[in-house]
Amino acid sequence: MTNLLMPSRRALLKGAGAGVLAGMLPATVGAQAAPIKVGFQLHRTGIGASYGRWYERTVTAALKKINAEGGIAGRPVEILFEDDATDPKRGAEVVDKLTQSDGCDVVMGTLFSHVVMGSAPRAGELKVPYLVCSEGYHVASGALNRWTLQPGITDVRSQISSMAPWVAANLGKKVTMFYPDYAFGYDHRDHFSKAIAAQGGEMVAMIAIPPTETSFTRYFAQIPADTEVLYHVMVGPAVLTFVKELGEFYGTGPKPQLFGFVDSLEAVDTATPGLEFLEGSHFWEAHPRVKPADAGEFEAGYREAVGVDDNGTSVSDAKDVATYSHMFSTWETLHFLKQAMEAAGYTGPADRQKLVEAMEAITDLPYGPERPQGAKVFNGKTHQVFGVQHISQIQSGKLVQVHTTSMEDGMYEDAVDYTTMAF
Amino acid sequence: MSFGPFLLLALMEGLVTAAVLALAASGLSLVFGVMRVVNVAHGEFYMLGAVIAWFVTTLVPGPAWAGFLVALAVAPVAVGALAAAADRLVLRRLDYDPEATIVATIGLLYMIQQAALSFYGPDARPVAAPFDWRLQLPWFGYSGYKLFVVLAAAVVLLALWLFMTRSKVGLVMRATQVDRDVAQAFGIDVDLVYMAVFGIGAALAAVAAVLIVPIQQAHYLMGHDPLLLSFIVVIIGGLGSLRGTVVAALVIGLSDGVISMFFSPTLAKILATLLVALVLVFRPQGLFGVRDR
Amino acid sequence: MSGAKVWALHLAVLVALFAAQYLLPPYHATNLARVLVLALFAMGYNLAFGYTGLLSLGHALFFAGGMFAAGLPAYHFGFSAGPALILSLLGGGVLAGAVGLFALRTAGVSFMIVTLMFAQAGYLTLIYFNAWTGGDQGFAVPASGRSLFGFALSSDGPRFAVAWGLFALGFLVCLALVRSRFGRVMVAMRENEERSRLLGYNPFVVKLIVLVISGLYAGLAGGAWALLFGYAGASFATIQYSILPMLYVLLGGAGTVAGPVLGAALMFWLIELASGLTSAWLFLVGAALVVLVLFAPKGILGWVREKVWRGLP
Amino acid sequence: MSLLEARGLTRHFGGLRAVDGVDFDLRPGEVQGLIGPNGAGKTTFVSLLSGRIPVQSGTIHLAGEDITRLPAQARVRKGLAYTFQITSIFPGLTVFDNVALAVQGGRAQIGSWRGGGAALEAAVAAALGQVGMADLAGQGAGALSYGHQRLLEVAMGLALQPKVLILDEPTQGLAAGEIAGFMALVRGLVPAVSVLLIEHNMEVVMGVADRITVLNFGRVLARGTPAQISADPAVQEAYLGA
Repeated sequence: MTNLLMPSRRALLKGAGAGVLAGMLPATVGAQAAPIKVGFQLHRTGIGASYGRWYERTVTAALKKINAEGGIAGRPVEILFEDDATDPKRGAEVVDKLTQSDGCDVVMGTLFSHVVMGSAPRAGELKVPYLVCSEGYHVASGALNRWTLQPGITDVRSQISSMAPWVAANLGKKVTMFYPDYAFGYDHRDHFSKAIAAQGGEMVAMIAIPPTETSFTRYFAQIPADTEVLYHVMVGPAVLTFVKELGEFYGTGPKPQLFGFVDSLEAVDTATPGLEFLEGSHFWEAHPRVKPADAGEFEAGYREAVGVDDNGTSVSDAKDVATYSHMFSTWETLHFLKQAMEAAGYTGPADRQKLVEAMEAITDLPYGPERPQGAKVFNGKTHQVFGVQHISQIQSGKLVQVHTTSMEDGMYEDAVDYTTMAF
Repeated sequence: MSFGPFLLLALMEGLVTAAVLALAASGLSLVFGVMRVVNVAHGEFYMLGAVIAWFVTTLVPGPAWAGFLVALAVAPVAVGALAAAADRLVLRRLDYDPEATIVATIGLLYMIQQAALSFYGPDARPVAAPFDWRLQLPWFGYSGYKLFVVLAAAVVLLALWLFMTRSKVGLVMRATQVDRDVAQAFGIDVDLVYMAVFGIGAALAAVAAVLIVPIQQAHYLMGHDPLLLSFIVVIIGGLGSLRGTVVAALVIGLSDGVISMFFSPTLAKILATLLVALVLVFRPQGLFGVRDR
Repeated sequence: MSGAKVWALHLAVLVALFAAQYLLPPYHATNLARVLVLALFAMGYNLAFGYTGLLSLGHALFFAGGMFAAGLPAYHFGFSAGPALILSLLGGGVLAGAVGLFALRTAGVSFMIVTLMFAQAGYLTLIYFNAWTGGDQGFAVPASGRSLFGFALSSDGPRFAVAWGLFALGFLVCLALVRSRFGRVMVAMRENEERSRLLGYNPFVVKLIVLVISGLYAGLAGGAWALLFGYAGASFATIQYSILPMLYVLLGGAGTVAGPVLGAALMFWLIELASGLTSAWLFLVGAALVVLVLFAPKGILGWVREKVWRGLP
Repeated sequence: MSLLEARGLTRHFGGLRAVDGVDFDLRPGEVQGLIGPNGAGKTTFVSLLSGRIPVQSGTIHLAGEDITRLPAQARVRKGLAYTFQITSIFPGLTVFDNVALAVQGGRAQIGSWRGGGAALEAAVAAALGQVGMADLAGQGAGALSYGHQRLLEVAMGLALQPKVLILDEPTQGLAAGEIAGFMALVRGLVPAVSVLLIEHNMEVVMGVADRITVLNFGRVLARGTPAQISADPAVQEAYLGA
């Protein structure tokens, strides 16, 4: 809970940056070195605000870590947050403001795909690297430009493709899909249908729910009786209603297997009354919210830095559930930026093109403290990163990881080669 | 699912939608009917009611119904007081000028939304229903609380109707609605009536929210849809006609439910929206309104 | 009020706006281009609402109609900016005419709700045909569509010039229109519709013409937005974009020629200022609106007209 | 021959026969009075003539042309003008603009698209001159005195340059001195314009009308010269009975 009229975070973090400069940095960072400014396009208000809060928290932790380890190429790093109200029009204005008015070297952080789509053209015009944390298939599909990259999170197309084999093998082959009637849903609609068909399965119904819908029961009657798997990817504030109503609808009677994307439950406690219906059902997770027994060696350090406990809730408030499967992308993106800037010998805005070229040259991204979600491969042609995915089952109200995909499950042929485009 | 149960489900859903619409619109019907001002912040009063319900049910120990009852008492009082203060401090000074009121209530909307975001946060949070009961039919299950909402809507609207027609305060309000100047000439303190109407209208929105929030979630942006839908219901019903509001809610709710049986969801929404628009086009005074001049 | 003085004053406003691009830092010059396009939209709204008394909540439909009428052919069929802009003009005008044919059978709050519902249906239609429109995510307009007479609209100079040019055109047409014989009839509709009928005017026809003109403005503004800023999306068809021009007009002064641009600029830089001061910027903007309206309930130029210069058009 | 002719004009509201088969003729160049007790159907009758209310049955002809189904604004353009009983002006506009609206909207459609021009200004000045308000052109109409607003209403009727002018209770609320001037004004209009005058003030009617039609219960009770009407026992009974 923030104070109603607290000073803006941008002001605060500038202050914090100064503190870091004064006290915490190793001697290699000269006090005279001008900081690298990273503009962060933040969903602080609007429909994406739940995610925005955790994005801010995670990237701030990453910033602290990077500065404590000497910054980027010996220069301290500063992040300037600017609210885009989760609106594409304001998004473009924010890219403009961060770049032109605040003098940021790069802009990063956007989640919602319509904001990405609205902002990317402006980033291209300003020729500023724009690193999105959105998981949309808009980057690798070729819809954007040379300046827009997604180096911190695997896109939905890849996530979905890697789920299909497991779903077909373990849950069933006749799938009914509920998806929101907007871009995030379309990625699922288009790519899961193909992926499940490749496994010998089929979609028996695809039901698109219009935005702003608050009640869903009436649509459940459209679920065909021979459905084996109910695939749901709803997002937004009405998600809980969706799941609760599904539970009321099926009740104690026979029901299909449920498979969902955890996007439905990001920032939501899986033990919430009314969600008992989800017990035993499966979810995609990019980064398991509840720390698995076989978690990698860097998992604990990441959780501590961000302030998240082993259940994926805030250490200061056990009711405050993280958007765990998405927020790591801001951490990894900032580290990716550091790696690329150091490789490019980046000194200032004049080197922005060199910076993008350096990013495009990166391929292997091994597991490490800078990549707590796991090892990744970056495709410089499509500007998209690829990593492993997880499937978790709700057991006793908790998400328990039951399967991890291979990187190859999520690969698909390139749809674009940005490196051939002009800057 | 075969047609019969399908239709039954659609009708039940339509009835619940109608109850939600009628509840959300009741306060606006009062405010719009008596004061003839467009209160853009009405949906935010609704949202505040839901958010207060969350705080109250979280704080009050004991069974779910205890917190629910406390919320049902606290939320309308708090929200009503806030609205009355807004009337006194802002709207009265604008002399309820229709255009200035729109700008002022847009300002209020921003302020309330930001306050909710700052103090309550951006997450959607569930409020437990006062009781946990599920109706299991042979074909599908249904929430017992949803059916309770239909009943509650009937009770609230009946109470409002009795209040407006049988009580002295209600009479004074109706007199003011018919003719402000004449009411003033008869010694009615019109300023006080307006403040009371604005406060009661907001309190009704809060009551509606407390009743509805267990089947939805409390979220700081949740006021947007109820505002639009309430306006539509109130206008279709005919300004200031409580009976019209109820009928309009039923018409919109049931047609929404039944249309959603036959088309894909988004297409169904498009058709339902156009249908409602055309009702107004061919009956501009609403279902139960009197044509102005 | 002498006509020459009025024209001189409004031309001076245009010159000042043009000069501002050289005086402002680049970031704010771009913002001014945004404000000018939004002001074009708001001027159209003002013709319907401020002058003729048509309180519409459906103008987002006309704006988005223009945006997609320009954007879709540019995206799918490689249209360049010139034809696309003409299509946006048509898109806004045709939609406004179609909506008007139905909605103008109603008046007052019913008109408000009917236009709102048509716009809502339009928004859902954009979502429904997402295979073409991209739905809420929309699409980036390709460079080929952002070229006008060989100039790339993605660069600052041509973008500002086009934004200013379209605004200036709309501004002067608006001034000429409201001072014309038809402008007098528009105000007559707002002031007393029944009387104007008994003076030989057909209110339905007059209001339909005004709504179409208003739709032309909104459509052109929507098309200009898509081409100048490179993006078209369904979020521009939401109710928010019907309320914005109303807010601009009410803040600047309903029924004044320069009110919309003043209101749009004020609102834009108010948000800009507030979001720089606090993360709770929305609260500050809300409070500022309340204070502004208490100080000038008829908008800023409405206040000027009341207290300073009665003849302000 | 008659300039304005109604045959079997009928309008019922539910069970109320507001106008019930009225035949009516207005001759060129005459001032005809229309009187009757309250509720006799006078206002409904002229509303049918002017087109404000649709006709249920019967016909209306203006200068031989059937205008029964024409909307009000089209009748105005054909030369049938109506001034309101309750003052109905454009309070937010100047006196000049009020009259200019009539000038450019009426039968002659005077004025350029730019909304000004010498012809328009001359026509406005002429209409205002006729009612003696030439010096008030620049004033806001909403700020005028009640009497001036009534006269403005008449000026707007005149500015339409009608063939037939229907004046609905024009002297209501006027001071005695103003009434005398008004009577002179009406007499001065003929024979260029034919006038149908609905009036409560008997002195005015008797003073200016060439002929008088009396309505009662939606039907024509009597018709004749002022002298004939004042001597008619049926009329006396209707007024006394009412």
